[in-house]
Amino acid sequence: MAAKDELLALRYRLIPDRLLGELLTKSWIDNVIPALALAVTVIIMTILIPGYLSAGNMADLGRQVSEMGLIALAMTVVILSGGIDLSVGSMFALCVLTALTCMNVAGLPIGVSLAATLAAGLLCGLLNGVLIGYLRLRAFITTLVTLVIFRALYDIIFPRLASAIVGSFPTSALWDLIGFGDFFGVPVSFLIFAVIAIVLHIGLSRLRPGWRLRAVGGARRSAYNAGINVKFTVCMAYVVSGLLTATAAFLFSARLGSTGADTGVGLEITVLTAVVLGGVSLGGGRGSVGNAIIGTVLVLILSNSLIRLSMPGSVNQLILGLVLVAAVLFDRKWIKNRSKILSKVYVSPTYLPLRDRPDPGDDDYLAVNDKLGGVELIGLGAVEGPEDVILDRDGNLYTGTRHGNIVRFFGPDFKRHEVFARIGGHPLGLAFSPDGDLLTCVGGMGVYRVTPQGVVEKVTDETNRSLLSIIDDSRLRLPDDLDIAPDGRVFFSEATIRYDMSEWAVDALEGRGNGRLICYNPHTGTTRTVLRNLIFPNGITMCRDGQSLLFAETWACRISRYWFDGPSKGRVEIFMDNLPGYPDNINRGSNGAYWVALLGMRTKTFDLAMRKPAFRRRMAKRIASDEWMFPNINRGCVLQVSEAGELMDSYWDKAGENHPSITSTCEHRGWLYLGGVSNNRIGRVRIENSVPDWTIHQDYWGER
Amino acid sequence: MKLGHLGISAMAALVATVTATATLAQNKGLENPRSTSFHETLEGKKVVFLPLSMGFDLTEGWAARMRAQADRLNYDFQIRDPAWSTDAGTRALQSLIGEAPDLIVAHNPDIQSYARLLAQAQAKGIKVVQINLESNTQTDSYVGADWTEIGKQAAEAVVERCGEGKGSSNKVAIDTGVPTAASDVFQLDGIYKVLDQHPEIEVVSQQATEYNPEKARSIMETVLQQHPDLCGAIGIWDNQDTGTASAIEQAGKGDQVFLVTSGGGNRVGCENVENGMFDLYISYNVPLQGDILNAEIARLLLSETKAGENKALYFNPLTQITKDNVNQRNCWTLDEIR
Amino acid sequence: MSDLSSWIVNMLHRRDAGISVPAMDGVLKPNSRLEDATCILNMPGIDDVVAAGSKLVVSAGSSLLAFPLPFGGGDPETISTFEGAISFLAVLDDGRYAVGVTGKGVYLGVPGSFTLIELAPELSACMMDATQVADGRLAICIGSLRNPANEWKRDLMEKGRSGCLCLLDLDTGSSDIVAEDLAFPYGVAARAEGSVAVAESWRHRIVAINPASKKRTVLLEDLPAYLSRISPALNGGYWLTFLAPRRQLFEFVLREDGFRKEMLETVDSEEWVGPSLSASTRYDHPLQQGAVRQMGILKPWAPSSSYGLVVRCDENMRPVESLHSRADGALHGITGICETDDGVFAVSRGAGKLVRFTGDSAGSAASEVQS
Amino acid sequence: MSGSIVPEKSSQNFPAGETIEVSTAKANRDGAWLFANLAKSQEGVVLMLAVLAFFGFSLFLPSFLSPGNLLALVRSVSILGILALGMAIVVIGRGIDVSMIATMVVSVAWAFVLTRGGLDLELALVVGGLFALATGMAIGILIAFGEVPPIFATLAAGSIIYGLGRTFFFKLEMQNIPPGYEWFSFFGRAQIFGIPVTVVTFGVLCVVVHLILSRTRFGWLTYAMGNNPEASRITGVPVRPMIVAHYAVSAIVAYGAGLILASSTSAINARLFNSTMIYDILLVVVLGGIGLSGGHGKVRNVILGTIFVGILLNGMTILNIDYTVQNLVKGVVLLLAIVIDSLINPRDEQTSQQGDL
Repeated sequence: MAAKDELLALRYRLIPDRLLGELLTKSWIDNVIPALALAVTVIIMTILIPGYLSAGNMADLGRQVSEMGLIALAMTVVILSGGIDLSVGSMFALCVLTALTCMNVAGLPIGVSLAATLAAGLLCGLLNGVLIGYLRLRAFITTLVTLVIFRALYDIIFPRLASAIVGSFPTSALWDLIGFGDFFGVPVSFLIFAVIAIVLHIGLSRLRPGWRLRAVGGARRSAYNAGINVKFTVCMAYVVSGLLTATAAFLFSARLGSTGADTGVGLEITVLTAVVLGGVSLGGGRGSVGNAIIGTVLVLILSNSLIRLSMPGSVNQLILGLVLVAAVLFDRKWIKNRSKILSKVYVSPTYLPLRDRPDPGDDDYLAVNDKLGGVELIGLGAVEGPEDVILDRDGNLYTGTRHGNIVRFFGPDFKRHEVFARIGGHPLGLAFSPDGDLLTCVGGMGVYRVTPQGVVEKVTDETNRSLLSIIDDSRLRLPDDLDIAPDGRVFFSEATIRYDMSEWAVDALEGRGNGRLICYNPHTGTTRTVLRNLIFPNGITMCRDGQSLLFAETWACRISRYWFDGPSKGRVEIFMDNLPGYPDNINRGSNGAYWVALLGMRTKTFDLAMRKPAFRRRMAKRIASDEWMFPNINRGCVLQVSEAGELMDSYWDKAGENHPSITSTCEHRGWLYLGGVSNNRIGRVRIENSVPDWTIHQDYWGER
Repeated sequence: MKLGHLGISAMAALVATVTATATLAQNKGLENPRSTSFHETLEGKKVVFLPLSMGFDLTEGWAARMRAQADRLNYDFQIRDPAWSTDAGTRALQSLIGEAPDLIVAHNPDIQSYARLLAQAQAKGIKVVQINLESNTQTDSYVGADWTEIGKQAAEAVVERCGEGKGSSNKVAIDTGVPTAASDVFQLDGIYKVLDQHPEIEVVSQQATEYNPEKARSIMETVLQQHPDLCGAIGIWDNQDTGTASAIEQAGKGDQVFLVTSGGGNRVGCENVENGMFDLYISYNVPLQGDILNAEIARLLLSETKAGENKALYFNPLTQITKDNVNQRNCWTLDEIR
Repeated sequence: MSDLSSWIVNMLHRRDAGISVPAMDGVLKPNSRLEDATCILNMPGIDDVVAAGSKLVVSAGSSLLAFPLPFGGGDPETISTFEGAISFLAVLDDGRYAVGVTGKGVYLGVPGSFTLIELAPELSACMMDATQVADGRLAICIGSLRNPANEWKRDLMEKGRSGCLCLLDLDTGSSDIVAEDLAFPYGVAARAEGSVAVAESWRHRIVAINPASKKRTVLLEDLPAYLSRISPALNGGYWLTFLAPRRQLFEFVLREDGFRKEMLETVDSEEWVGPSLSASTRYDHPLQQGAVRQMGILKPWAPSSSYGLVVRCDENMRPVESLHSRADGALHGITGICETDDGVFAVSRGAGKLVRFTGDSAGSAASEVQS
Repeated sequence: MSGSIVPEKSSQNFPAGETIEVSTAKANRDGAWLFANLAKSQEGVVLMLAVLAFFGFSLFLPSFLSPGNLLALVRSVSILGILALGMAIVVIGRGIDVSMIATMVVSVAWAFVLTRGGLDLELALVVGGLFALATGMAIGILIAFGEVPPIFATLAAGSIIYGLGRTFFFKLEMQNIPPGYEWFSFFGRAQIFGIPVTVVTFGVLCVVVHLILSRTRFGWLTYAMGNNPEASRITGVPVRPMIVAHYAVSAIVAYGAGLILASSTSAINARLFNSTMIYDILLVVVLGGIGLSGGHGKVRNVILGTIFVGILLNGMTILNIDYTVQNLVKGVVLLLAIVIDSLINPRDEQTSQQGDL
């Protein structure tokens, strides 16, 4: 049995199951598959074809990529706008014709020829753009017609110029440079392409026009309602497409210096294949320059290699067709099922052994009593989710609510209350700084400060990103409790980096060290993670030595002590272990004691489940989250603990009616105030054997 | 009995020994060093064929012949099939230059597209033979039809039929293939060289069909409706002109319109002559071309000269096939020449 | 892709992915009628109720109590006490009582004079319910041959299939078993054509068993809760009572053999995941996430481990009406019911209460009760 | 004399004849009302253009209105028309099939190859038909169950089918009718009551498809699917099998067209696949007024489109316009048609569907 558990522990320490789920949450995962496909193809080809990766070969590839890639980019832009451009092929032919006519026939300078070519592309694009953007014709049929028209134009003009074109060579060094030249083996045309691609990428992903384009493509109607000029945006997409095609045509003419009757025939299909293969999805909105390039390279490599392997052209066609089908099929199914898979695999429990729960029966301190049975209720129904409670020097009670406010109850009777500050997120941990500012951890937001005048300002909302984490753990997802060191440093816990406030409970199912301890240094203004892989670190409180703090790890049912200063700086040691319940906030109490709130009690069955990760994973996958087994957090309990970590007393709510869950405590002048994250009330109970006028303020900062 | 046996065997032994000694004494001829070097030099060479596309009689025919020789002299013979796409063709050629085989047999889609690349190839020391469709750059060798000649013959035949006072009219239609292809450029030149001497002949239509019979069909249909009295038609290639022919047949003008076409002399073409779809069929005899091609390949592979040093060309003879002389001899099928 | 993922799921888990429990809908649409029923007796341990002539007899612990009928309220009088827990209570055609006493057997007679028909210990350990069949014999449900009656939860968690139906000849005292391998037959009622309807609790269904031919036919299945007893309704139908609800988690744990076995070995039954008669007040009883108190209230639709449900079926065992006490209620774990001219009386063993309500079809008597 | 022939001939050949005639009659009576009525739809626009062109040509081109020419007119486009019928069914069901040409050439060419290989032509033709059917169904399944957008499924399918054929079925793209089966090519050139077989086939097929679309459950469901796939799926239309059926039908139609084509040109050329013919088919369909968004359109739209294209081509032919220029005109006219359509009933941002191309 023990050996078996050892193995289990080992397996869960070694195999990081959670990564799969975390990968799926990334947006770039979409591009991974095409990229992999590309890599595989290259590898296969390198094996099949000797000297495939030779510089010369790559240079050729570069030249071809630069031409077809530009057209692929053109297609991508249009598809992103929610349309499609079948006329690229004919457009391409026309532009080639223009370029060659200028260079070979008219013998114009290269600059002029370029301008002319671009102009031709612009005109064609503009035609499409106006028709589809402003007259709102259907993209498919319209570009189909323009395809026919442009092609007809080409067929009419080309024969008349053909002999003239093939008859003469232009003599322009620059022209030849574009056609054949290279810098250190990198073809000039490829450099041109690279520049354009980068510019376009920035434009699409970082600049307003790109965003508008995606918006229009993703949800035309919403974009329209959001006030985006849809007509203009769509029109521009086609114009850009025209220009890019023209550029490609110019490079092409420079390379071949000639054109055939079939120039650009069927190009639209090849390019479509490439783009879809790259992962640009039809219907618009999804896709990037990267996708387009990957797809292009893939298609080129495939077709080239197939010719190179002296396959019949028909086989070539066959394979490209199959690839296209596979790609689109995959694209569809992926978009459809990604979220499903994610939801199935994200929750990844791990092995968490707990010692047998101490039975309250045999420990007279722990024995179940009903001291909380007669709790006085404050603000019943007026507050929702008071996770933490705290009192100021004047005896006013503060608490955060799930509506995103900090509410102040006026002492001594706490009948009246007001909204002290509006934060926007659910305030959890609360602590007073020596100068009376109220610091709070806000779920999903970060650490905020509220001045006595109720002015809210951000303290910190990010920390240093750890290298090996797939999840971006630089943002604070669920800061939970905080406390302030004598030197003003703020130490706070982030319960988990894998789940948001709304689903914090799911972390219980995982039982992994997803949480961490973070320190904000006001002097340097920096925020640094000091301890990682803590199992739902929750409550924090400063020890009286001013060099260490106590923090609770909820699902591990233990409280540890961490030295952040002094001789044993950096040391972490267990302060209390194997608690009967799940510790939440820890606060100082009178007589040098500490109060530990247990938000729920351990149950043997759940402890057993914690030793069976596979069981929990299946549970998470197969049954509705409402039905998941859960620690009993309908029953709270408060422990009084000595400086040395011995149990001094316990406060139970026998029936669990009056004050179901307890997540925080605050002793003030002989009273113990209770908060509960899922409660609609604040509790207050007299403490026997306490110092009548003890307050946290004097305990922390001494008398004023 | 036994004795007899002995006798026989003894005699047999004797004969054997005698003959043996006799052969020993005989002259065993001389080893021919050229033959051996011929085989040795050719062995393991690499020849690549870059056609317009595989899958039609011409290219298949040449390929068959070339492969046959390659197998005989066991050198490596490969085909790169761009399937009618000039772009794919140029890409293939570009990668070939990188690959550097010993010899490339190029079949140009037009006289320009490959021109530069072929020059590059030769600069890199790859010998280049162009087959049937040449390009602007003259390379080590060109084997194929003399298109100007074909043009002349065709034109003369048509003039013969539709000239002054003959035929339904003097109207002639010309179906070209790809305007920039050698076949067109030079053939048209040939045609007009003749027609210019016969001003009465009126060319009513000259359109490009891109080797596509369906296109040829619709064009000819159109032309026939525009000029019901059309007298002659010159087609550039039999494959496309089946379309032209069927258009004529459908219009019921089979006898009126005199259709001249040219091709590789494939059986299919001959069938069309037999059933009267083609009136004159100028064949440039693919098997023959194949053989000449082979000779050239062998010559170039053997010769010490650098690629592009001296340029040869050979226009193979043409046969005019009509209903009268159509027969097995001047027609071929793939299976025969394999 | 979906096929792929489902294939993976299948590879990872031997059994099918989805676990579902029939929804309470249609006739079983939740209401609070049971919760609102008037409580007429508050007595822990109360288990079964029958109408015997002019008496409404209730069994609680080891004693029988009785109200006079027609029901006039007030406190019941204890009419007799047995040495051992009463496991069932039935009234014969001749007016005699048949009282099952755990560990002993069946006591026959009228209050004051009872005679014991001894039963084999394995039989008498887990008698659940009984009724007299056409040939005068007494059909007794033996919930399980492996676990005693108070260990029903263990029997469920062990996927108990050891229950049986035995016919007791009241004159000779000879008993013979007509049906075996039943999954905890909790309730039994005689049917018109001579067979008996048996509530097979762990299989959430009702089967008709013909004592003569031993032929079984399923009358009603896929119930959303674990059945307890069955008793005839006045208008020819039947009243079904339910012990506890089915939950996805319970079904899941029932499939998870490894976890379940270890739980049975190492954990006290009170802390098990599984159905219970009443909402546990213990701090160490496991919870389901949906049952966490939010803002001080437990939502009525929370996945609680206990539930109160009574269903009336027509003579063909088709449900026609239902009464509920939901997660936020207290009247859970219904184990006994009987319909009389002045209302329907139901026993909530979980709450230790006897309540009275009127069914939709109750006649004139019902309206009197309302007044 | 020629004037009297028009209606009679047209009504005989293609049902659309009446439409034209009637509408022209109306036109004479009350042009304004007619315009108001017709201008509501692209169909009306095209119809008017067609009528205009028809009368324009018959007025200014003496040889236009001769019966022979009119026959040639229809004949020249009837293959296109047949293919367009197949396409129409798919398009109405909110699909598109750009693989028709591939199916057509490959299945027919294969049949010929089989025959040259010794099989009876009849048998070979059956095999070819089965192949066509198989491809159609395969495409349908890919679209219906694989949920691949039709345009891509068929695009890819096209090159797959062609690649298959060229690789495994036949080496030569050009496939003559095997010798010894003259009846086959004869059939293509034959005439029934002086009407070419192709035209007759087109006419018959028009009637059949019309009946299917307007009289059968299959037809009604097709319209339902085209109008609103989701709704029809929810209301229990067997959407997936229907889709498969659609593509099967279009494949078979393509095969038939291929046979007629082959028999009339006495050969089939696989390179048709690389031609722009498929675009022409789409043009005919759209020109006739069958929106690519599916759900509406009738056989008469196909006929209209076909005839219109026919009239244009024929007229231009007589005007002695180059083949290439004719393509240009064709394109421009179609463009005009859809532009006018969009001007008459513009699409609104709020009502336009997302992602329909």
